[in-house]
Amino acid sequence: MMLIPCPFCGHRNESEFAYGGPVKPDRPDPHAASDEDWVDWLTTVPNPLGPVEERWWHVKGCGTWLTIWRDTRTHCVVEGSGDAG
Amino acid sequence: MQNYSIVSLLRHAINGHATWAPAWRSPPLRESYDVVVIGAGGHGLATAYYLAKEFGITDVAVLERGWLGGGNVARNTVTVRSNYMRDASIPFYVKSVALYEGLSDELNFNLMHSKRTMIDVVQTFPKMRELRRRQLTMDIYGSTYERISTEEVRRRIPALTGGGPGARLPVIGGMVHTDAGVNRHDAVAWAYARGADARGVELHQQTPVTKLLRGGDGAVKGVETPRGIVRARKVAVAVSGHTTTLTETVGLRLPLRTMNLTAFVSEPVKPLVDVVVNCPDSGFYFSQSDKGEMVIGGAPDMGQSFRRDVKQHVFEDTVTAMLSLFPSFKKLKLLRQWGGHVDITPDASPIMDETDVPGLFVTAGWWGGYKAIPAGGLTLAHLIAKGEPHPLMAPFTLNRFRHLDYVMESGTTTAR
Amino acid sequence: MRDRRLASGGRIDRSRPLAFRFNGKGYRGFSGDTLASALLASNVRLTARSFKYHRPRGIVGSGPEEPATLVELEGCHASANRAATTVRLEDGMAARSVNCWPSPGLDLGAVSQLFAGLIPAGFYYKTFKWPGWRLYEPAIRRAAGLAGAPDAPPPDAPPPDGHFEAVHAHADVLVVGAGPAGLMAALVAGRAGRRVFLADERTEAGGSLLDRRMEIAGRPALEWVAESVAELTSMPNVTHLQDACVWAYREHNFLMVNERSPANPSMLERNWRVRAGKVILATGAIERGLVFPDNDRPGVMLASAAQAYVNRFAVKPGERAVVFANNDSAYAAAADLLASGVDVAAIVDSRDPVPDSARDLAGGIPVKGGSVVIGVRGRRSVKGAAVSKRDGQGASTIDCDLLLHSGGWSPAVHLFSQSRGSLRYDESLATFVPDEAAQACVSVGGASGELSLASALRTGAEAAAMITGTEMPDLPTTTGESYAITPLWRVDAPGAKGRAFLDIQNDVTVDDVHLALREGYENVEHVKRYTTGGMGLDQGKTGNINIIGTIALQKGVPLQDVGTTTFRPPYSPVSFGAIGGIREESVVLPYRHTPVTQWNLDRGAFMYEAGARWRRPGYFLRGDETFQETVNRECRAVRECVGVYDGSPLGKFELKGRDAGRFLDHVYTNLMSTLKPGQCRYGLMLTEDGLILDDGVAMRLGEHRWLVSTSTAHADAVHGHMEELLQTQFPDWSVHVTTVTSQWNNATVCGPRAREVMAALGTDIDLSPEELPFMRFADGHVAGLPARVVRVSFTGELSFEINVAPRHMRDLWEWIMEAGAPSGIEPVGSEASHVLRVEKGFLSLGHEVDGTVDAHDLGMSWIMSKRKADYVGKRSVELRRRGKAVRRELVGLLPADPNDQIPEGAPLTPGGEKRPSEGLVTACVWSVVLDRWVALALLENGKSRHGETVHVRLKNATVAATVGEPVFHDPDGLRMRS
Amino acid sequence: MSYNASFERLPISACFDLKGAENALVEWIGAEILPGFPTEANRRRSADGLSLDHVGPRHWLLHADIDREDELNAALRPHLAPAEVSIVRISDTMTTFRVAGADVAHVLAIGCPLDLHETAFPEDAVTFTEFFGQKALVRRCAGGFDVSVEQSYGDMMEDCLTRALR
Repeated sequence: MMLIPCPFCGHRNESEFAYGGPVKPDRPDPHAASDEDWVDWLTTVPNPLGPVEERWWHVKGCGTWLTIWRDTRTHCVVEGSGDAG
Repeated sequence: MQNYSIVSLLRHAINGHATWAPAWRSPPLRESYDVVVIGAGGHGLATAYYLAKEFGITDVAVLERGWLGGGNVARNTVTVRSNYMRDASIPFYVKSVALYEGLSDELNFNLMHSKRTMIDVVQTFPKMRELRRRQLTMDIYGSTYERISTEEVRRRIPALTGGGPGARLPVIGGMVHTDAGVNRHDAVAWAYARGADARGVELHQQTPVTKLLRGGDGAVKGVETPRGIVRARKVAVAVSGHTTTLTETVGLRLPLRTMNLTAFVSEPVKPLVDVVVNCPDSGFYFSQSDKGEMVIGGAPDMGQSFRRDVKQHVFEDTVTAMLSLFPSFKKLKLLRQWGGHVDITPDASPIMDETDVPGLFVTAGWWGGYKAIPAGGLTLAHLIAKGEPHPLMAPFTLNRFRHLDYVMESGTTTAR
Repeated sequence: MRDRRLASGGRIDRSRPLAFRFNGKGYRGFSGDTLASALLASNVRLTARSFKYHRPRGIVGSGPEEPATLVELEGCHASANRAATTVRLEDGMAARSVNCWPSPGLDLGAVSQLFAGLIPAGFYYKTFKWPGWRLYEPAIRRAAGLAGAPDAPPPDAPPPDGHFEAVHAHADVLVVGAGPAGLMAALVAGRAGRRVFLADERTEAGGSLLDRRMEIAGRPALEWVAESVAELTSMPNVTHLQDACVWAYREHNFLMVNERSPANPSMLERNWRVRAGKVILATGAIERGLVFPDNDRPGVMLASAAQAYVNRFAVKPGERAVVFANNDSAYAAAADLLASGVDVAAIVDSRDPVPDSARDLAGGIPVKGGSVVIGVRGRRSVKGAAVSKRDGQGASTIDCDLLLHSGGWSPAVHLFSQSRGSLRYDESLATFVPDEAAQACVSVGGASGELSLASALRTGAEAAAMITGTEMPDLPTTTGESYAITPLWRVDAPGAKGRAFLDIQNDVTVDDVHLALREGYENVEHVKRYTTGGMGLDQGKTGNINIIGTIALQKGVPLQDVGTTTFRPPYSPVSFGAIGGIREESVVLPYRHTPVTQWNLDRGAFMYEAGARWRRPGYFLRGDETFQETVNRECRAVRECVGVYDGSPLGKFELKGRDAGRFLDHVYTNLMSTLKPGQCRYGLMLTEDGLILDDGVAMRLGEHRWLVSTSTAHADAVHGHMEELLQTQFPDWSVHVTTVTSQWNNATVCGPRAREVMAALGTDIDLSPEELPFMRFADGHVAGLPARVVRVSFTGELSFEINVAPRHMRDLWEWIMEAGAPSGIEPVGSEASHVLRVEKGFLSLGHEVDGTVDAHDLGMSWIMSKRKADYVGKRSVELRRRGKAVRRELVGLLPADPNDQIPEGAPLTPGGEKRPSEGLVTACVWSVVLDRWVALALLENGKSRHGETVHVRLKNATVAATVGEPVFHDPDGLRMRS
Repeated sequence: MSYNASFERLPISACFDLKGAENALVEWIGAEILPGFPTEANRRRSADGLSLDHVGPRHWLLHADIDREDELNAALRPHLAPAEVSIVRISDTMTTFRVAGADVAHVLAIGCPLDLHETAFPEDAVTFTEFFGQKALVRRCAGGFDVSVEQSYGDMMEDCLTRALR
């Protein structure tokens, strides 16, 4: 059970949140993107052995969708992609 | 290969078992092989074995970063079954179950395969409807699934004393899958390793692959390890959660996410349950090992993770669900718990294919891949050897995502 | 029976004798005893049989490290597989040895000793293959599994009275272990005003001080312990628990504490989930045994355990002892035994020379340096120790009834390792010690390899002072003891013959490890798995390091390179009940009620889970009706007169803002922004990969106010979807979302006579089809209650969905029943609703949507707006449809025999043959309008196959059915628009 | 009962959900009606029988006794509020349990993972968190805590609290 930093509430237990998955690039323009790019955006997410940027929804708290960097090896919440926590 | 039998055991007992040969050799690592398989887990070892046995390709090296059999094959709940829902999946798992059943003889290694039946304990009508759908589709492929009454469920699982008529989710019946069984996970890895070794495959432990290598033509040409470069025109990646870590070294992105799946065992007690018990509505399953431990699996943690750890709240959900149906387990004690990395695809079905990098094969997305080891190994070996997919693996190619043709085994159970 | 209790001393209360039974015989002990100490006091030596060979075993340790004597407690203390050393003795307790039958003295399973040579490690992998494992398995299963003898109470016997609790706690500093280091740390942190949580697994504080004769500040150490405990008790900021095992160290400094004897008498156990700012691990060290032949005989005991028995429990574990050691600590134990009247015949020390510091402690006991124990005389009880020089010279046997041994001390690094801290091998201590911490924790005292009392106090104080930023306190003086060790991983002197055990619980010997290595199982994890060493209930607390040493010795590599196996939770076994806490019976899963739930229950409604944790009525059985008759009656009421349905669980969200219409256009496949206030529209939401997320209704309440109504099951998913888009993709859009699911309940009055009911209820809303046509709503009053009436229909009949605040719902419901009585109103459950929607061919996400179909397949192309350039899922649906996959399309099926019911989910195959399916039946109901079974199905290219006969394949039959439109009633929708 | 604590289910009270910019809300509602906006996150301000909880970014809950609901509704005019401001009456959406007694902190900790110690959760604190697994609004009251959960979970919460107090 992690402690997740919510920008409004501060650190809260993971069980108050719903996992929102890794942050993808911005949604491509559906009229401009090729089929391949569209499918790639839909199905392929960053899966790093290290810090990953991801979203959580503070559904049982203030309702904020927040973004954190978390190291997938340690589960430490870190500053950014370069911080191996 | 030294033969294993009661007779050989007797013979070796005479001199205090000092004459047993190693189960596999430790040959020097060569510079080049026909095929390199990365990962000496269940799928990697099975692939190497079938390459040698079925297709005569014996110039094979299996490279393992740690110890062989140390991946998910070492940390699962050993359930083998074929009760899937779709035409795409069922025959694959039927084949896998059949291969498992013959494996102890074939590999001369007792996997302790115990075809002991799985009973699904059903607690909601939508789930019952879904399982009935499975039943009739499975029947097309010769996989067994029979509905039984609540009374029969309780007769066959005497410890199931919860879920009565007044319960939050009362038991409404069950489904019996007589093809299901359990076996000894370590033995599966060791038996395939020994079998592959005997046919000439080389097993190299403590040999991490740090990088895949591509030739000028774009095709794979080998791998890099701290022990040196190993060349091969065909490389198969069978490393479960670390698949993307490896494929990204050649710029290949795959639709996989790595997450953590956990399991736990109770203290050993005398035989109490002789079937695999699956409670899909409550979200847990278990079987009792030959040692007497309850081996219990539950819900996954959806977050990406390369850490083998247990989420307390997820674990508690599984435990309470179990206690609601098996209240006498309250006094039973947790003995050990652990996690393993699994990688999951957008449709939660596996990927077995040659990638866009010619000569580079992957077997991945095995979320619960233990039951698939024999068929996964056999079909991947077929693809590597013949260059065309085995009919059983055809639905699981990477191609399917090009048009978002998902093979959805889950996601069918929303309540009306 | 000989009483081995000392006349004075110890931590037992001689004024409180306790009677107990062990393997059917009566004994007595005292308050303060463990089961183990009471058995030793009663001179019970043979207390167990081993797992595999059924060798006789005795008590080896004094705490949770005990590998040999596991018992099953009976009666009100019922519990399986407990180490006798951790069972607090209680009056009337009844225990028996596990793993032997009928008793450890006469164990019929012991015949397996005769075959011992045949069953080395992993023997089962090599045999039992022919003719099949299933033949052997039942016998193996009966032999394995520790507790739970054949005549054990049935598994359905209820657990004893009482309940469990799991509770959250928060601490600035969690101190694990109340030995000298932990107490010191807790004192310093507590005095600094921090919130301290101190947990210790023993029944009283003091740790190793309880077992030894030490002095602190010139007085007996236990006086310091008592004063420290008293001071901690006086601090409101300190929570101090004994008999509380910290069993898991999880991510983000989240630790689990199993309190085994809470004060509340009705509570069996409690589990604390402690979130700690900092963790101080003062878990002490565990003595390991030495590895020599027959080191498992009853009477062979860890030196520290014997020391604990004389000092803590005032029990002489034997009359004449031999001590075998490779380090100094056993000398203090020998001295304590001597002082308690045990005749210590000799100290056999493998070191040569023996350090003077050790000899000084021996106090006249003969010391045999450079010597080892090469064997044990006596099978069911030690009768003597065979001793020789390490080279085998000078062999002799020393008579004794107690053989104590000490292989050195291993820091209890389990929790540190669970926290993902790394370990390093310390040559001077010959053990693994904590290296790099991975979380905010620090190891102190024995747990960090600081094995003297002075350094335990110092490191405990230092850690707490550093964490709290306070001054180091003055440390009291202590009696000193030195510690030096020269590792001896196994006795290999010539003449040392017989089984030398590494894991006593799982019967793993040196030969087993050698066999594993010989066969290629070289990694420490291979050895563990092949031999099962370290996989018992004690998790190898005393034996694992010896396995590592044995591997290192055999392979000729340093221990650091062998490494340890993974330390997995729990540190000690913990009952599932404690983990579950109060979540049992009715509150295992959450449940939700509407104000009508009790009314439903009062009328005998059959209730079941209906998505999103709502308990809803499936049908209202009346008299001796069959299920089908009930459903038919409810359906006919709706089709012929009127029915009422509680639609309260539907998800409802109020959207407000300038961009609300635009936003709805983005999340629904069809156009919503063109609605006028007072209008509503059925809509479909997709996920971005083009799968169906939900269907529901959007209502425009005002220029910038909307109400989105979702299906019950997907309300949370839709809420998350909308908020995610708004907060991450469109942060600039002005849309506020407020959940109002439980601000609006609704009763849906439906059927041709619905207007009569509405009129009888009385309303100020003009319900005429002209003023309030289909897909319109109006606010006003119904039966005098503020209400919103919506004209939507999920049954295909004229429907009025009356929405009121929940505080009015029960009244409204009863008034509807009253007002509707003359029209023959019936309450309608989910089963009838299902029939009614199938007759109309309306979509049910749980039936027709299975992760592959899209709106076109369902005949709903009209809902996929062509006017909108983009909406969630549009691109993906188009892309998917350009693929080659054959589409399965929704059709209606009429079984050739109108009385043939088709199981929902049944496959359609070509000709009904055993071939891959070409579709499946998604729903099949008895239609009250057609008086026959009708079905919906997804069929390959179904839309172009109307009129064809297809075949449902059942297990032993096929059902022929005619394909048609997926609608069986009022295809033009005239009735619901009436 | 072994804990020194008890609970009761309070009658319904008036509650309005306010969303939008603070100044826009003040402008629409009028500063004189509200008890003033709490400046910090998850804090409450009370005056004249009204209290305003700052429960999320640009999100407040206004509470009062139920007999003031109509009066407040007339003052807030939810259906007329400007586009930027969302005002929704949600009185019925929650049901509140008052838990009090010497052991209240322990009883709350059985259901709630949040640190409710006075150093972490002072007198004027209020927040959405978890209680027996469900979203819940927690705040202090005399001698204990008020815990509000989604109304449909009320029976289940009663069930849980009864068990917790054993």
